[in-house]
Amino acid sequence: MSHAFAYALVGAGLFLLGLYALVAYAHLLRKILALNIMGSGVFLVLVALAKRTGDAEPDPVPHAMVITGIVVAVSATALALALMLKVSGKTGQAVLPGRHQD
Amino acid sequence: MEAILANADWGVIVILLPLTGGIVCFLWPAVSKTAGLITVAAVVLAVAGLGRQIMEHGAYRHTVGGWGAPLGIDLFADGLSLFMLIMTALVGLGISCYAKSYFNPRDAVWFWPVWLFLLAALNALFLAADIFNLYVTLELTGLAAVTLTALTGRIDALSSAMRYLLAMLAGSLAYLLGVALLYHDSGSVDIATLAQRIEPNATVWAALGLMSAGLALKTALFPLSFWLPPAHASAPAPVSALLSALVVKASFYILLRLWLELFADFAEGVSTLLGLLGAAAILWGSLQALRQTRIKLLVAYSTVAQIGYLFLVYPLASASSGLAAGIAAYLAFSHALAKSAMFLAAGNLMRFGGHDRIADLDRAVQRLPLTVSAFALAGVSIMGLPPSGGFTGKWLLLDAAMSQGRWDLAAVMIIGGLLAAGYIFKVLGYAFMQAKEPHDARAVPAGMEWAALLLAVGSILLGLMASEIFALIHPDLVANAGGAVERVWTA
Amino acid sequence: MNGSVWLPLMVVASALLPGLIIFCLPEEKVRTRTVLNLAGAFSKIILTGWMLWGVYHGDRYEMRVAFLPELDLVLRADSLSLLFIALSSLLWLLTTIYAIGYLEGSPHRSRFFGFFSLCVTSTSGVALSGNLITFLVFYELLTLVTYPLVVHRGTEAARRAGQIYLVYTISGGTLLLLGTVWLYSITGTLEFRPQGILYSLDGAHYPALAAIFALLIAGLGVKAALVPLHGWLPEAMIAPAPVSALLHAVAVVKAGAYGIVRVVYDVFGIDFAATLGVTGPLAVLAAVTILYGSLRALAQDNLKRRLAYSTVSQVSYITLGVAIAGPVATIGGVVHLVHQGLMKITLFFCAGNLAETLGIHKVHEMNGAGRRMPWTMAAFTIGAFGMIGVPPVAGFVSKWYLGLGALEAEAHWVIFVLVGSSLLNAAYFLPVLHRVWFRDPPDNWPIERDFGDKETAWALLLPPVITALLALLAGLAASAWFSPLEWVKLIAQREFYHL
Amino acid sequence: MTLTDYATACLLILGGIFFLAGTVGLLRFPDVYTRLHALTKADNVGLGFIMAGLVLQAESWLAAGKLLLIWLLVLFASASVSYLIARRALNKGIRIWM
Amino acid sequence: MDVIVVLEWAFDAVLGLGLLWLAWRTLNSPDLFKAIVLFISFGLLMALAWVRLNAPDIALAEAAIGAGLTGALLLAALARLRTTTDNTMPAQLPAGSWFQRGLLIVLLSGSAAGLGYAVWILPSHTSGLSMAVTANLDVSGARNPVTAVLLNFRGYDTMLEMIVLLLAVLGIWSLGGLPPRPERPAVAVLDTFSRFLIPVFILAAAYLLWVGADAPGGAFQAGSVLGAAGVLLLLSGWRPGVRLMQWPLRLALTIGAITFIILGVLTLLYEQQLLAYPVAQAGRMIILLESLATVSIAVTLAILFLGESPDPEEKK
Repeated sequence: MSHAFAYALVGAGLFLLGLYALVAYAHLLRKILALNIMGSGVFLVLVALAKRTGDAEPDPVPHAMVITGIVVAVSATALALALMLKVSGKTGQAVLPGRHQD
Repeated sequence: MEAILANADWGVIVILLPLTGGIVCFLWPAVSKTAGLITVAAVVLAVAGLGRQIMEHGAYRHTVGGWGAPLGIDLFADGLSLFMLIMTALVGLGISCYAKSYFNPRDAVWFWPVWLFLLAALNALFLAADIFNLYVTLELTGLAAVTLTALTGRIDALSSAMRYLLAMLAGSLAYLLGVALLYHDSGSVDIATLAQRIEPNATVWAALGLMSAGLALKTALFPLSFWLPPAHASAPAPVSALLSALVVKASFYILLRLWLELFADFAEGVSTLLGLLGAAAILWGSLQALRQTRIKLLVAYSTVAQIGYLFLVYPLASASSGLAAGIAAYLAFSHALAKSAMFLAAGNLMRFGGHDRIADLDRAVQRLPLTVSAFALAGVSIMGLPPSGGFTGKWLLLDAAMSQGRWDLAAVMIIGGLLAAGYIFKVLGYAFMQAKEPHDARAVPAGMEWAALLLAVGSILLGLMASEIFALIHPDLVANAGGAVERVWTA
Repeated sequence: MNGSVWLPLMVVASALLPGLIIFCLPEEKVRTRTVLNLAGAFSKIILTGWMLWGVYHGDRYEMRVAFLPELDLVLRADSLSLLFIALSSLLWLLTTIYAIGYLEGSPHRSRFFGFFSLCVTSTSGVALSGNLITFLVFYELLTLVTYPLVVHRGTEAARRAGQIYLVYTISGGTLLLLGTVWLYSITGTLEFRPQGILYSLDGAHYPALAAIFALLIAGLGVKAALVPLHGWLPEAMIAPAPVSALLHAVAVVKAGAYGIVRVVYDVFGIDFAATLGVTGPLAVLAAVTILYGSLRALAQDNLKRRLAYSTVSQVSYITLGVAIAGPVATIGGVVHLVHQGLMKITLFFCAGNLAETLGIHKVHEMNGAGRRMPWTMAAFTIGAFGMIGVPPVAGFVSKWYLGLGALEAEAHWVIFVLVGSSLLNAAYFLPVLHRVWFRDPPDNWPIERDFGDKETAWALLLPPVITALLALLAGLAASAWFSPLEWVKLIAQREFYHL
Repeated sequence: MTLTDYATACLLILGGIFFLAGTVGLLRFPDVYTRLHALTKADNVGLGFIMAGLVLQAESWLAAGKLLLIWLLVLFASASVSYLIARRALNKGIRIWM
Repeated sequence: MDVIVVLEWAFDAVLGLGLLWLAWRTLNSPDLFKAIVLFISFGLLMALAWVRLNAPDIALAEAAIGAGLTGALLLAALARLRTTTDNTMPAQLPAGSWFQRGLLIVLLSGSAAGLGYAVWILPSHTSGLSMAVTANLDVSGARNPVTAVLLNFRGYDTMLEMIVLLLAVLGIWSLGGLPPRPERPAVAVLDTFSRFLIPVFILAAAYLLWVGADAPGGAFQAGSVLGAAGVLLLLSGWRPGVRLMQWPLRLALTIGAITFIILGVLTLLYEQQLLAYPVAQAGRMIILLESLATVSIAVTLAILFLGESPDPEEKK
């Protein structure tokens, strides 16, 4: 059942892709999208590797964890979107002012 | 009555109490202030009860749902967790007393429920023995902290809360990916079980890297500290105090715990790296603090520097990890007391003068003596001058560094202390002076002044109680996975 | 036995408690504050007397509290600490009286006297420290509580001076900390013991120990104003006169010198230090400081600055005496701890009186001041003669024993230093005395405050006169049983002949 | 393979062709209205064929009923949504391709 | 058989590459609206992946929450964003210089190699905790293992989860709520559509909830379907009355957490363990918890979508 590994690798790829976009793009909506994609990648790793049970049913514990994770993700996304709208409402731009990365 | 108190399951109660309190505050906003204060006070008592049980019977373990790890989730508290719980309860109580007078009714309605949920999350985090459960508590902590940061609704607060949230989520996801790898490598998310099964291989190394990076981001270890100064500087004063004193300690605690129980044996290279970053944080944070012209930013950068001290224990831990954990916890506690006092004092100064420009403090020494005393006493601890918690912590760290011949680390600590003296006295010096254009001042409620002062006095007294505290975090009480199960004790 | 545990603590508390209460007093409660101050000062004198009596008869007073893991805070009264304590209690009382007069009617007195008391608390702690960590704690505390006194006036100049003061003292404290931790990591103990704690150590540690010695002396040398670490002392002149008096005669500078004595005798042990070869460089450093301070004093027109440079020079006599490493020189150095205190505080009180009463700050304004303020200037003259080393004032006794000690230790070059410094002392004090007594007063003084038929307020006049008389007495009755000299001989016996 | 299996296969392939055509249309048609047309073909007819194919394989009437319900639901939803999209496009002033 | 295996592989490969491609396009497309639409497609493809991984519970949750609700949230946010921001700034503005991005790419490529290797060397066969779950399934009160884990074995996580949801609402409300979405004229078809669909949604939610104990489904899936019904209602112009927005709403938001806490306290008192259900009652307790949690989840999701503060004065 090595396609479990293939999906896990896709998951790792999604995580890194999201991480890249999170850092590389300034627009907040894009950063939020990037976080969601990172999350999906992590979930994919969790669940894909749970399928290494041979012919038996996959390990249900990571499944439960991912359901928990999806709920966290939607809550965080909602809060992040609200904050983004507030920031853009005040500045007229959906980017963070003055990058403090120095 | 005595029997009930002795047998009550205080570990669970310290989680359920603030959860209930938060919901009560949410359902009846009118009583949120009273309910909030009562809850926090009750949590202090419950932590005391838990402390008594741990002192008498050894480490605490509670199998939630009765399943037991690795299938179920365990709650676990040893001396180290207890110490963090005590820190949270006491500092939380001080900040709550301050917040009582600080917030206007509009903000108070939101502050209290969110703060109580944050308290519940922190308590749950310090009691967790399960790396996935830690993820959930981390997320709770992060969301609550971000909400509190944005409470004023001003533009600087909003954008720093936004940045804070993005950093928190990225950190959590990195941590979660690490959890995923560890689980699939060892088949458990229970720390004690993992400790028995874990063997250094590429998967564990990747998990170690991801979890450390995620937690370092959440703890604002340099250079991942970009989000901290704006967030801590723009939040309302009691929130800044909570963030600096408690929230950054939460992720640090997880890292420390994972290190102690899982990674210390094989990851010396990484601990060197963590120590290096800690040293860089001390220097960079202190220099930045010295450059600031506003008190709150100064104090926030000081937090970046002080976090650096916490990470110096990693390279020193090889000789005795129990002692190193004790030093780290002690440093964390003294920083929590001192930094909360400082932020609260800064809040008083802002309330008083309407601004926090250092050069315009305008005779605050005479006009706000308690607040300036609080700032000064807390400053003593931050500078690491005796007698204070900061001094004792720095002494222990220096002693460890010198005994192991780590002159580089010792030098960084010394320089950090000098720079800290520089930025603390920068504020104090101006507090004695008269501003060029004296401006009118607003009254500061006495409760706010006293809350800051008491926390600051606490940071001094902590320095005189080091032996008692080290008895509490004694290696016997700090679990290392193998022996943990034997010392299981449930009510 | 029961009393013996608590006595050292009570000595410290006798200054601490009044200080804490004074902080809480409202500004206008002048009488309560005065009563508290004096009660504290008197009770400290009584407690000190009690301990002196006990120690003289061989009692031990020691108090231990757990502080760090395996390190206690120790307060212990031995003969050396009592010498310092006795000096500080006496001068605290006089300075308090002086400060009450000096600050009458000025703002923020609660804060001033509060920190003043804390300053004395820390000094007592420094004096009574039974190990290096306790010493370190009180030494740093002293830095912190003197800062508000230095910046007391709240001007930009005061803030600058405070900043300079801190840069020096905190760096010094840091070096001391570094040395202490290093020492601890080698020895595992920091107790003060006669003969020191190091003689049994392996020779492999000697280079490290020499480095530690350098660190400790550098840390202490900042407060003791050893060249080149003296820069803060002239700047701190911005502080009010009682503060200067306290800094120069009782607290800060003395704490540094006292620390050097402790480190050389009770941490390293004089014999071991000599073996290690660190006393020679220390003596040279002290000699350089003595000459440099005097030379700089020559060029100062500001009276308090001139006195400050004089302090730089005079305090190093103590270090010099210790570093010469012989019993006689030790007597000369350690007794100078007391003698210099008495003389220098007199001079600062007088300088303060001139400033307060006539508005005089500069040397060139002092013409004829002796006629206007004869008592003050008489006291000043005694102090100045003592500094020069004119018999029978106390300063002569110190220099005499230093000279004898140098001959005994065959360090002949020290004689030249002593002679040279005495000539320089004369060169910067005698012209002042000439102006004061033999020149005509100006038509009007910069400011003149009226005190009726007295030359100045009682509270300002009494302290310098008393300290001048004490300085005279310490010289005249040097061989009496109650003199500082006799007490110091006792100390030297215990150090050198292991009694 | 039985006769029902062959029938299923045929229906599924037919459904697949419709989906393919619909997708090509979605990608290649010139404007939103024509694209909607292509999409609804795929949804309605393509899904219909596939459902029919699956119904033949259903083990019980209940399962077959459920499959039918799904189809009806999708029909209803896609009709409403296509209407909403077209209406919004018209309101925004997107011209019909001629 | 071989054909099937090849087909499976081909399908998995297409799906995996499709996921990566869609993710890349989502993050990279210059138009934000397109990016969101691509993200929703990405979510649907994820649901397909979950099915391929024998995770129907997650597939349901992903389709409803991950793609559906998150997509709705994103689109609503974009609509509001366009009323507040100037559109002159390109949405794609990269942060940092080219050098920094290059460095980042190098770093991430290294991480990708490391991470890939870390995944690759994992043992190809392991059962994780599935044995333990199976062994205890009979006494857990649920026959669907995922439900058993969520509500029983790791019910404590789920309890904290309810607070996470609540905190998101608190966070948005404490910001003073969101600006109202641009008004659109009511549409008759949408109205009818909702009227017809909402009962279907409720029915589906009830079914998912009920079946959750034994088969894929459960509180989160049911809650999200119900929440979607709420979103549909809100989209078609319905607004809860002011009175409904106060106490009843707050109670509905917290009822899931309250139930957890009450059950927690009861089990602590009678079983000495937090959330340790007596075996005989376990099934009933799980159903109770799930139903009330469903209410909270549904209301929370709908409120997150609405985004307006309950207090009329708060609307700044």
